[in-house]
Amino acid sequence: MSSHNLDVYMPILILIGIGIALVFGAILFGKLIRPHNPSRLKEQAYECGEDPVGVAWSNFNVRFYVVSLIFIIFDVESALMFPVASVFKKFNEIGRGGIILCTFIVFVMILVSGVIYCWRKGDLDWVKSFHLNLDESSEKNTQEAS
Amino acid sequence: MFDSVLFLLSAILIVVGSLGVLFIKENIMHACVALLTALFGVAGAYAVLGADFLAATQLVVYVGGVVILMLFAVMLTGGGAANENKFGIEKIPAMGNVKTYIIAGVNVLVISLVVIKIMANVMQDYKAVALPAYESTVEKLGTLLVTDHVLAFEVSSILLLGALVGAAVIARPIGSTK
Amino acid sequence: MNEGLISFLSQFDGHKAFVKMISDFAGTDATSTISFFIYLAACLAVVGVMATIGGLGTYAERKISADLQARQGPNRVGPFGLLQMLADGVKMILKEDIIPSAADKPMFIMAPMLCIVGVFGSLAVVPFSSGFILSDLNVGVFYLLGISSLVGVGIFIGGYSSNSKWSMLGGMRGASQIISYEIPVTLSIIAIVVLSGGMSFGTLIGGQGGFPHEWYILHNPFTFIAFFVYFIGALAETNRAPFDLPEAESELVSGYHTEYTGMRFAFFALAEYIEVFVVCGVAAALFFGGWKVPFDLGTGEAFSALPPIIAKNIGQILQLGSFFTKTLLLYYVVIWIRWTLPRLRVDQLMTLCWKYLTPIALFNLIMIAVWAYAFDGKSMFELFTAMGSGSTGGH
Amino acid sequence: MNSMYPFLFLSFFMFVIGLGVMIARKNIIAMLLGIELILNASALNFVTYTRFVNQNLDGHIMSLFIIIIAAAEAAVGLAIVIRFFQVRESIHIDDAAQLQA
Repeated sequence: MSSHNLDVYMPILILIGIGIALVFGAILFGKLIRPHNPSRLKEQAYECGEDPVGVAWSNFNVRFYVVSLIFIIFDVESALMFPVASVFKKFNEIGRGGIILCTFIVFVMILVSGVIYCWRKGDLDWVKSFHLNLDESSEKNTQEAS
Repeated sequence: MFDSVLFLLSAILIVVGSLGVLFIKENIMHACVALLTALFGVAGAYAVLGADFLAATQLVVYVGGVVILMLFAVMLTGGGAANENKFGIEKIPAMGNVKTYIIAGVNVLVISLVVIKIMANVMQDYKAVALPAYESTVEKLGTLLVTDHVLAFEVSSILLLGALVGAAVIARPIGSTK
Repeated sequence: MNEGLISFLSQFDGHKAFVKMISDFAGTDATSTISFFIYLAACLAVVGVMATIGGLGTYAERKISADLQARQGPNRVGPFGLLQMLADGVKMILKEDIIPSAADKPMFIMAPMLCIVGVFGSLAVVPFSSGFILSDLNVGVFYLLGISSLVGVGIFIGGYSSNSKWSMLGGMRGASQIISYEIPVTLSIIAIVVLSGGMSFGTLIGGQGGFPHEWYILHNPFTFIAFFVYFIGALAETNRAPFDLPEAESELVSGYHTEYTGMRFAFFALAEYIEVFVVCGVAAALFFGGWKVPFDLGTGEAFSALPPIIAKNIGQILQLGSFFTKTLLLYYVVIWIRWTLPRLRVDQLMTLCWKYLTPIALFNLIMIAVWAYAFDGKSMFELFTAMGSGSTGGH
Repeated sequence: MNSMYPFLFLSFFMFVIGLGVMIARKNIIAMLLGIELILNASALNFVTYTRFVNQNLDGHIMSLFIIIIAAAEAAVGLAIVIRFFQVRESIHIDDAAQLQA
């Protein structure tokens, strides 16, 4: 009977298979009935009617990376918090909830201190230059002078 | 029977994805997607091994987190266009050439022989035991995390704090730290 | 270890007899094979229903927006314009399929597929009723979070592969928005997991009751806040207005699917509408009691006069009705919000996520854990009734 | 699956490929991809031995922490790569002969 329990993963595979088949099937089916007359202008990237200049794969601002960095730390912490959260009730019923609560709060607080650091340092500000102008204008002036 | 099917599918994903990471040379973005494939396969292998929580963790952390982080990092470093050595000293393209692949092949061969030898020695003493039935690992993992491994649980939080602060300091835009 | 469709079906003698018959006929144990075909039929049914709901979503979107703006909306194709979605589908499939010559072709083809796979994969754990849930994984919610993050990868790759500046900006914004708002959503879900003591949807819904005061949203004041955090985060994760920055028409043309035409674009849209349904369904399951029906009508025990198989199925239908009512009401609210609120700016979006929702969600999480510890997981109403009976007992 | 050898072979394969990627590639991000493969191979090994050898869940805990460490490593490593790119405008490992920002 041990193999039967894996059957619960069947719907996932079937649904993923259906998804892939649907995408390819619809596009292949559409190939039979839709027009196909490409031209150079059609295949150009849309840039409001102008000829596109250069490639779009240029450098982006680092703030995107900082956001995703904080995200991944939270994501990993959530992977640790989920099993602890799901045994919280069980431990609470046998009277050991306090210990888990303390563990949990310490864990979250360490995480929060990191977020507070990033907040204070302005990593969570999307428009940082604006704040720099307001708060540290004197410092910025010296930078420009140097 | 279904466990064999699931294992075969995940094995195919792992093999194809790993080979993709090794051999896709044109574009680092494609290599990232190949890594995504391999990691998906690893999640499937965890499911076959009865580690349901780890399979879900693999999906959450890698598919949603690490791969997106890598895609972002590729975009932030020129979208895979920066394949050339800037200084051109050695003239080795960033994605490798025949010479580096030959060196890698020789190294891998030597190391894999050593690993196989060690594994064969260990496996001599292995006796098959009855396999446990598939059951939920979440409660057991949670219990272990707050009883036996509670120190590791808390210390990992500090590790992540360090990673967060360190990476934020390193990646901060240059203008704001000068 | 896991409940689901098959374990529901195997309560009935007919299923057992059928399995035994096929097994005897084939000479081997055919349970897995039969399960496969049952799952296949169920998955096709779910996908069909979901595609219809996705199509009706576009129709409802237009009708409701027309109502809100005192217009007519689609009214030519079929009764009340109901067949508009079929007309749209025919239009989409007849459109020319253009792949930009500068695009990254394999990635361009793969991006809509990733979105569709992510959304369809998350359908496997959506709890339609106590019997009709495709597979009640014991890591249900967590799995859903993981598989639906494929949508973010799909959006990013769609933006990247088009090699157009609009698409690239839309894709970067979309991916960073989706991952940012996943944090408050995850934290709210963890808070509910603390209360229910399990990650499977069976456990999560099992801890609630049929009446509003037994739902987790009214369990205590912090879950009430957690629902709004979850709902705002879910809106942003599905790129719905007021968080539709990745496809903001007025600044980014059409965002990450600027270069997509015909069916490929249709798959992005379909994925978005089904994902809205999924997050609404999860909200209904986590906070509004899911498929629970008042007076325990859903178990079918109230109809004990009827044969048990019919009574059970009536109960299932009532549960389906309950789930779909709650979910579609939330769906309506989502559309309503879209046509009511103006779009946010990027920096406002990030400020809302990181400086408001995430701290609130963290605070909520800790306070819900403290509540569960201090009051042994009792809800506000249980405490009130206990207080009432305690005071009357004291007198 | 009743045998542990397919899993061990898979993880061995991933480890070897990851090693090959790390040696053959000169792009720092590609090398980080190789490190991810190696870490996943080791985590898969832990889970395999948990199921087939001793059946207590310490191996799962170990794999969980490997996943966490891999995520932290990716975050810090990619941050270094981005910083390096800002300074040198290159992500070639040979340009990183002296890592002074």
